[in-house]
Amino acid sequence: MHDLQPLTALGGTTAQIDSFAHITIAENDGLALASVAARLGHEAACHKTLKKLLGAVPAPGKAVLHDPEAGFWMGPDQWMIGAPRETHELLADTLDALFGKTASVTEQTGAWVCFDVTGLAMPDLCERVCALPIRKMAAGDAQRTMIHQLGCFVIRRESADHIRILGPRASAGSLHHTLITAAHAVA
Amino acid sequence: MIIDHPLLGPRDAAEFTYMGDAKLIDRPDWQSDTAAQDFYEYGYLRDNPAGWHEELWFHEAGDRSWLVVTRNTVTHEISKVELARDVARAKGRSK
Amino acid sequence: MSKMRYSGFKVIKEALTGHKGWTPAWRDPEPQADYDIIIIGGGGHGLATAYYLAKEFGQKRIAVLEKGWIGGGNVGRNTTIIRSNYLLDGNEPFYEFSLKLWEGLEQDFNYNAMISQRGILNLIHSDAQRDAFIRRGNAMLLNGADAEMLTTDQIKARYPFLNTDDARFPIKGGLAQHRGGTVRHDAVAWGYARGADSRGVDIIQNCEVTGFRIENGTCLGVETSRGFIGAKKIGCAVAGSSSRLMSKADMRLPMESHVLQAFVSEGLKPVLPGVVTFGAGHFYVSQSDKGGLVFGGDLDGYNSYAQRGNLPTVEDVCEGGMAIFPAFGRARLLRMWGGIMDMSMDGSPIIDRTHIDGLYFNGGWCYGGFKATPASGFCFAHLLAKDAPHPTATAYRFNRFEKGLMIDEKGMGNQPNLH
Amino acid sequence: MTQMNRLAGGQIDRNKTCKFTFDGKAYTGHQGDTLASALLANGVRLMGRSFKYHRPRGVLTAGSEEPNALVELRAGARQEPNTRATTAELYDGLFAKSQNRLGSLKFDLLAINDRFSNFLTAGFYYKTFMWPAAFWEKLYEPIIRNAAGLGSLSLEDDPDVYDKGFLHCDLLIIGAGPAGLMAALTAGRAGTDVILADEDFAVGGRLNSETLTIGDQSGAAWAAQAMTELRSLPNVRIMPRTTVIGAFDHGIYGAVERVSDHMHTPDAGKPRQILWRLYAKQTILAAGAIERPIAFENNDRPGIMLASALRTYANRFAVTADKRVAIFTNNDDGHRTAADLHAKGVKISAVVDVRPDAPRSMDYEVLQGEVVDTKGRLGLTFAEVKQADGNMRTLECGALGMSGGWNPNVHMTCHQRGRPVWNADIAAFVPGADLPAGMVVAGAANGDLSTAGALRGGAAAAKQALGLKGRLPTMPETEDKPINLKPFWYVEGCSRAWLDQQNDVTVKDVKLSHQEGFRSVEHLKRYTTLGMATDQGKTSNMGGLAIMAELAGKTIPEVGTTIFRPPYTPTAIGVLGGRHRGQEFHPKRLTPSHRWATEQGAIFVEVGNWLRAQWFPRKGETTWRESVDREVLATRNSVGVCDVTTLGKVDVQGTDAAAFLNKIYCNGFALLAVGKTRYGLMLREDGIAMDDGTAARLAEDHFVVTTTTANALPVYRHMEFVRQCLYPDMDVQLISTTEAWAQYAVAGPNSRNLLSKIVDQDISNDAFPFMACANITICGGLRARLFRISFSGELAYEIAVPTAYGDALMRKIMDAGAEFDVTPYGTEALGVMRIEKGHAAGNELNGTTTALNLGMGRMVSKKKDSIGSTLSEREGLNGDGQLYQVGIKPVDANDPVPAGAHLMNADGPIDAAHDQGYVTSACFSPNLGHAIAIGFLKDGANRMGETMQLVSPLTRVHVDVEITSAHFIDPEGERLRA
Repeated sequence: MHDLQPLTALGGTTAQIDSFAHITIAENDGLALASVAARLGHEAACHKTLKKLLGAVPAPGKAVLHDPEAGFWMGPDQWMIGAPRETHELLADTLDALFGKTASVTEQTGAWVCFDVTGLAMPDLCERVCALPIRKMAAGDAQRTMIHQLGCFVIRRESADHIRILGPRASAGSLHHTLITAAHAVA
Repeated sequence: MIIDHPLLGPRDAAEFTYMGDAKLIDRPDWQSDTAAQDFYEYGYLRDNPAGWHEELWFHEAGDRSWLVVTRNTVTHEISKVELARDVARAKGRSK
Repeated sequence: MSKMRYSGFKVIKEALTGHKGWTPAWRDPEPQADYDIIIIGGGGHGLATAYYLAKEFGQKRIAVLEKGWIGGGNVGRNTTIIRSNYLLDGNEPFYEFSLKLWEGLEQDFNYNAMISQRGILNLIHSDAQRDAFIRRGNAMLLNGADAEMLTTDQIKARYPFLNTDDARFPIKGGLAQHRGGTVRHDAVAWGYARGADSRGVDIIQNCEVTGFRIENGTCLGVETSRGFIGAKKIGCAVAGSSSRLMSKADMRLPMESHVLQAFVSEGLKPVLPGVVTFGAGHFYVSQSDKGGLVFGGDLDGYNSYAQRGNLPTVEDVCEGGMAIFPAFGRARLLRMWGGIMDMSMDGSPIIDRTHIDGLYFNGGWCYGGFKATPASGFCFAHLLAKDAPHPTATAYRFNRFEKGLMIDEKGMGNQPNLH
Repeated sequence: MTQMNRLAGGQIDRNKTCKFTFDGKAYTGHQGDTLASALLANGVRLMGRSFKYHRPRGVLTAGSEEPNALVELRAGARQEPNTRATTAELYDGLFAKSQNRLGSLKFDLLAINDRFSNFLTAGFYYKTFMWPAAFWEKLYEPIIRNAAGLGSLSLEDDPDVYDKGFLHCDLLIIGAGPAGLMAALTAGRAGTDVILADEDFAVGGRLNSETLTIGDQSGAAWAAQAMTELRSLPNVRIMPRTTVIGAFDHGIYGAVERVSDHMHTPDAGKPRQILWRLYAKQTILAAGAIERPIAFENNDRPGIMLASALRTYANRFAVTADKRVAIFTNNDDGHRTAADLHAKGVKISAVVDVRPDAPRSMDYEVLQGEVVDTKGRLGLTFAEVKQADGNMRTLECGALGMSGGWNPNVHMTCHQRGRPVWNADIAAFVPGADLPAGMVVAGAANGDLSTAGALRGGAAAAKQALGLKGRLPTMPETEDKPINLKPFWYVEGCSRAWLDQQNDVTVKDVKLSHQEGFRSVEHLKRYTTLGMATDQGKTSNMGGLAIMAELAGKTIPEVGTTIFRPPYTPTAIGVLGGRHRGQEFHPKRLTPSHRWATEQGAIFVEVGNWLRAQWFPRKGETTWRESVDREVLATRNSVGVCDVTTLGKVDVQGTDAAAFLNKIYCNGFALLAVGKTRYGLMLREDGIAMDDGTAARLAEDHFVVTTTTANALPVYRHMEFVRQCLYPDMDVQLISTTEAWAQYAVAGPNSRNLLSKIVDQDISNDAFPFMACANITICGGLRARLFRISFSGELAYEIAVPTAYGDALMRKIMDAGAEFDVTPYGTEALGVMRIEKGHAAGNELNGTTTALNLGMGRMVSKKKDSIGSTLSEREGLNGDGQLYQVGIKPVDANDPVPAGAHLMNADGPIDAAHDQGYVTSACFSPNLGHAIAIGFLKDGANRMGETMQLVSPLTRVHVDVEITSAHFIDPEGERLRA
């Protein structure tokens, strides 16, 4: 086993948590991610495997909040699958074997920073950073949108005051700064 | 502006990147005798109508779909939005 | 037609005699049955063309047809900047010729257009950008224009309130053209109109061209909202409406029409001595003599014939402004408007004959049209009068795209909204 | 004596007193006051100076349409020019100065302009200042510029922050007057998601300014009650202090919420203002109406204002502008002002009414006639009245209310180029048919000037907008009278009668404009500047139009209006910029080795939002050149490492992946073996080079494509276009993996020795030859990718690991490389080495160069179709004399060869006509010991060895150079394959 120590997207050795009145912004460093794109002509088979994996095929704009693997729709015939890193470090390889020639699988773990934003003022914060109709979103809604000029996925989790934001990892610092200043403004 | 994405519903046009006339889907045949002329017209001449215009928008900050949007260039009204891939297939494009 | 000369003495005399002596700046004539030359489009370029046809090329029986009121197009809705800081051989001599015409214009047409050579400064934010600007500055000097490379300190001295402290894209210098500047845009249209009218040109407003009468390859005249008008030669100079107009002659143009927004703030005491353009965002600004900050940025980016834009572009432009001038935060935006740009496929204009005899075309100015007004009019007049392109406009041909002779200053290729 | 003009009643909080200063003098007012009402309460009528003649100015209105009472509010960096005293909420400690004056407000030296007004008529400047030519900029213009302008900026950075936000609603209601409130109640009770926005800090609109009753309570009380109910509804969001500034496409509205402007300074972390982007399915415009003045001689003195404003000050703010007030009206509304003021104990000098059938009053004198002139240098003292019977009367008064009728606030109905239509009953423009999609107009904004009409209109509009069926509920009893207006625009024979009080446009100017042929409404506006003031003509346009119509023998609708444009009221540039300022202008992208590089003291450079290490200075190094030279030599002599994560990476998979690459690259990829990498040149469809990079074939159906850092996004977009729009049936899937992998270049003769200590596989030359690629593991098990590619021209590899491990891998490489003195190098050294090898980069791929120009003409395969291949064959892009990439070195090794310099023939003339080419990239080569460069030269392929002049007049360089091959080092490429 190798001895290389990973860093979190914010550049720390442990995930960062910031708390405000009615808002908590927590860096989530525990996700393994891989994208799955159906091969042309194998869409049905790919859907079948997805259903087996997640219990359902995530529809456009939706996520399937399933354990241990969860997934959301990225684009036509393309999904992002996520799972806990400690148990699924090699998620991409596993999925590659699972889907075989019915899908193209690409490791995405390193590409994203993930923040869990929770608290009563979460909707107010969202209204200051992105154009999503946050108060109309239901659990399992997963939309890609712009936050501080960055293309981010925003997923409404089970709890009504909880969203998960996936943003481009290299800009984790800028995205974090945006969320923090917005939290200050609404908290 | 708001573009009613066929899969995702209404989205702010700010999430999209604009390219131009959807006729850019009709890429000429490189082996035709008139290829040189065809590619010149394909590459450079535009109808540029004052009125309804079928045009290509890329959902850059969204699902990365290319869309064909039918929009009125005088009023900005949008009457139809389709996935460009479907339009391309309907126009007979394949491999 | 008015032969009245304007002067300080005239103003004083009229002031003392109740301003009874002022006459209309131009006549309001009925269209005649036919003309030697018809110019379609009563904007800056059309009026300038008519003016130079009459004044420089001895042409008679000229009419300008305008569908609305003269000066109502882009000449009346731009950010009033003049400059000749171009890179490519096809462009720089033309724009330098234009700048020289600006320099003598007011005396030439006896109208104060408030031409103000307060200088234009292009900020530099990266080494690659500096390399490109050095190449450009050299091209300008080699073409006989003026250019100077300024250090950050020199720039600070002139614009102490530029953001040089915590800028995301630090300012690393700037390319200055001191002969660049601004002009009172409406006055350009009015000055040319008055000058043309006084030389016998019929300026016919509220006269929309609805079609061309073309018989076996020759254009005989135009159908208008006020009837048919014949002409030996017809020159089209309608900018954003070019595709619409030329489609009536069954022509498809290498052009798209796009909306460009412009903005003006409330009046402020003088803060900006010259014109400044941001090199790492979309923002350029100057201050008018009335005190308004006149600024603009990028196209909205989609084909449009609506003279209005949308909010994202407004925000993008103001973000650029705040990035370099954080002191402007408490100035207020007073008015925003949109103009329709005739965006060509390589970002450069066309002044050329069409394949139809007697039908000539001037367009594709993108958002460089205002500063080009004098040279555009002069060169178009030259083409119409002599049937040969003016020496500074030889590259502005229709066939350059077919031949692969594009004049692409920005290197963006055949996508008009990127120029 | 303090607050000498304060009356009884009103909606101010007399328990909360606010101290404030205006032009250095201390005053007091109350919470609920505006700066204007507080100044009037203290007997201050003179508040500003006009733009051109510097005439004394007082308040004209009580709202955001105010053209006169503009002040510089706050001090220091927060100084805010042109702030309307009529909307500035009073707070304790408020500090304001008058503006646009030379000297004091009372003795403005520039008031001299007024004496010369006869010379300074409309457009006078177009006719003079032309001789001598040079004088315009040197003399005339500076004088004009300093006299012009209104307030001044502090020129300090704005210390406040601004937010942006996004809200969605089913129904947006603009304006919370009677119509807006009734609409909100109707829609709110129906359960609709409603946003109710009003620019005022008090909700209720005119109801707060009137004494009328609704049902059994006062209008203001009814408004308060409505608010209470609306606040109780969870589906209604009430936004006071929020101005909707524009109606944009498809139901998007911009709105500015003034969060902190009523406070001394914003609370920590809180914004001063918020720009809201409102997404509304339906919109009700209930923006009310604005009263219009009447033009008569000297109608601009402080104390002369709109009658409705006098009423607002009296009823809402408990203030009168003076103890003696006269009214000049052409409708019943003027009388309402007189009645209200009289009831509050103000002396009404007289009501002057132009109508023969004017209502009479027991309480004050009503004269039939016209006000023909006024007196009072810094404030109104007397009004001259010419009665219908011809008799003259002089009225003593310190305030005069003008009531010329009402203009519905159609502004927002025209933002999408809709045109209003004329309504003769109220002699005003009302909204036309071509409204922005989804907009309904209600109340006074729709020409319904009575309170009952507003209530009915609001309810009806809500039902219409929401498609609710059924009859309207019965409305409470309230005022429902027509205003019985007799159109009257200006007093016969007047000349210096102001239409635009800020820009000093008088009736005389409009006549001159017509006389000189500027008769179209747009010409009138541009020639006289009528309506171009900060109120966008809200109080001035109609008078001008009416006069122009009369002069031109047309009707007012024939003359038409100018176009209303956003914003509805002037909007701080700061709030439109939001948080995107300073370091936050654009997001930053940090490389996986950023933290480590910072520890090394690296200097960073910006590339496409990435911060890349530019060089790594070491102790004792005094110039960047020293560091860069060291990094280059160390790499070429032993081994160097460089973070190349920023290069774009696209994962291309599918059975048609190779066929797809054949389309996007001009060279072939079908035959590339698995485990191999190939350089690819991508053309735009117009045949010009777009980008270059490598494609590594990891499997039959799996490639990893790299792009340049700057072009990652456009190239990905282009690839998706080709995939979705041109070849929709290709089995190929794309996804960006740029940030998924940390990738480092390890270059130099010792690179293999170094990496052998880290990777788990055999990477000997035989096992892993030049251009090989593979999925591998390192350090005993971490998945990684290895490519044997080289930008530096040395034996080199690029190694990639999942981003989270990037920092660790860099440290590991530095440890393992210690014995070889491994040297981190930045983008500068990278640049030097690629120039030494003649590799094209951004400066060469500048969007105008072809494969031929780049010396890669033969790469464009004629055997297949690829994007750009056909148009690249155009004559202008081929044949003799084309630019060709060459190397350039100085004849004298000490000379520079700067980028941006132009090439001229030896002994030939130096001008544009004889330009031979230019330098794109230049550097000092520590290996060769002199400057080198690459650039483009006409017919360059055939001019090797030629001596030329290199000139950069801009930077004063002129040297002799020799044209060489661009491959300065190891032209045969032996090091690569070692």
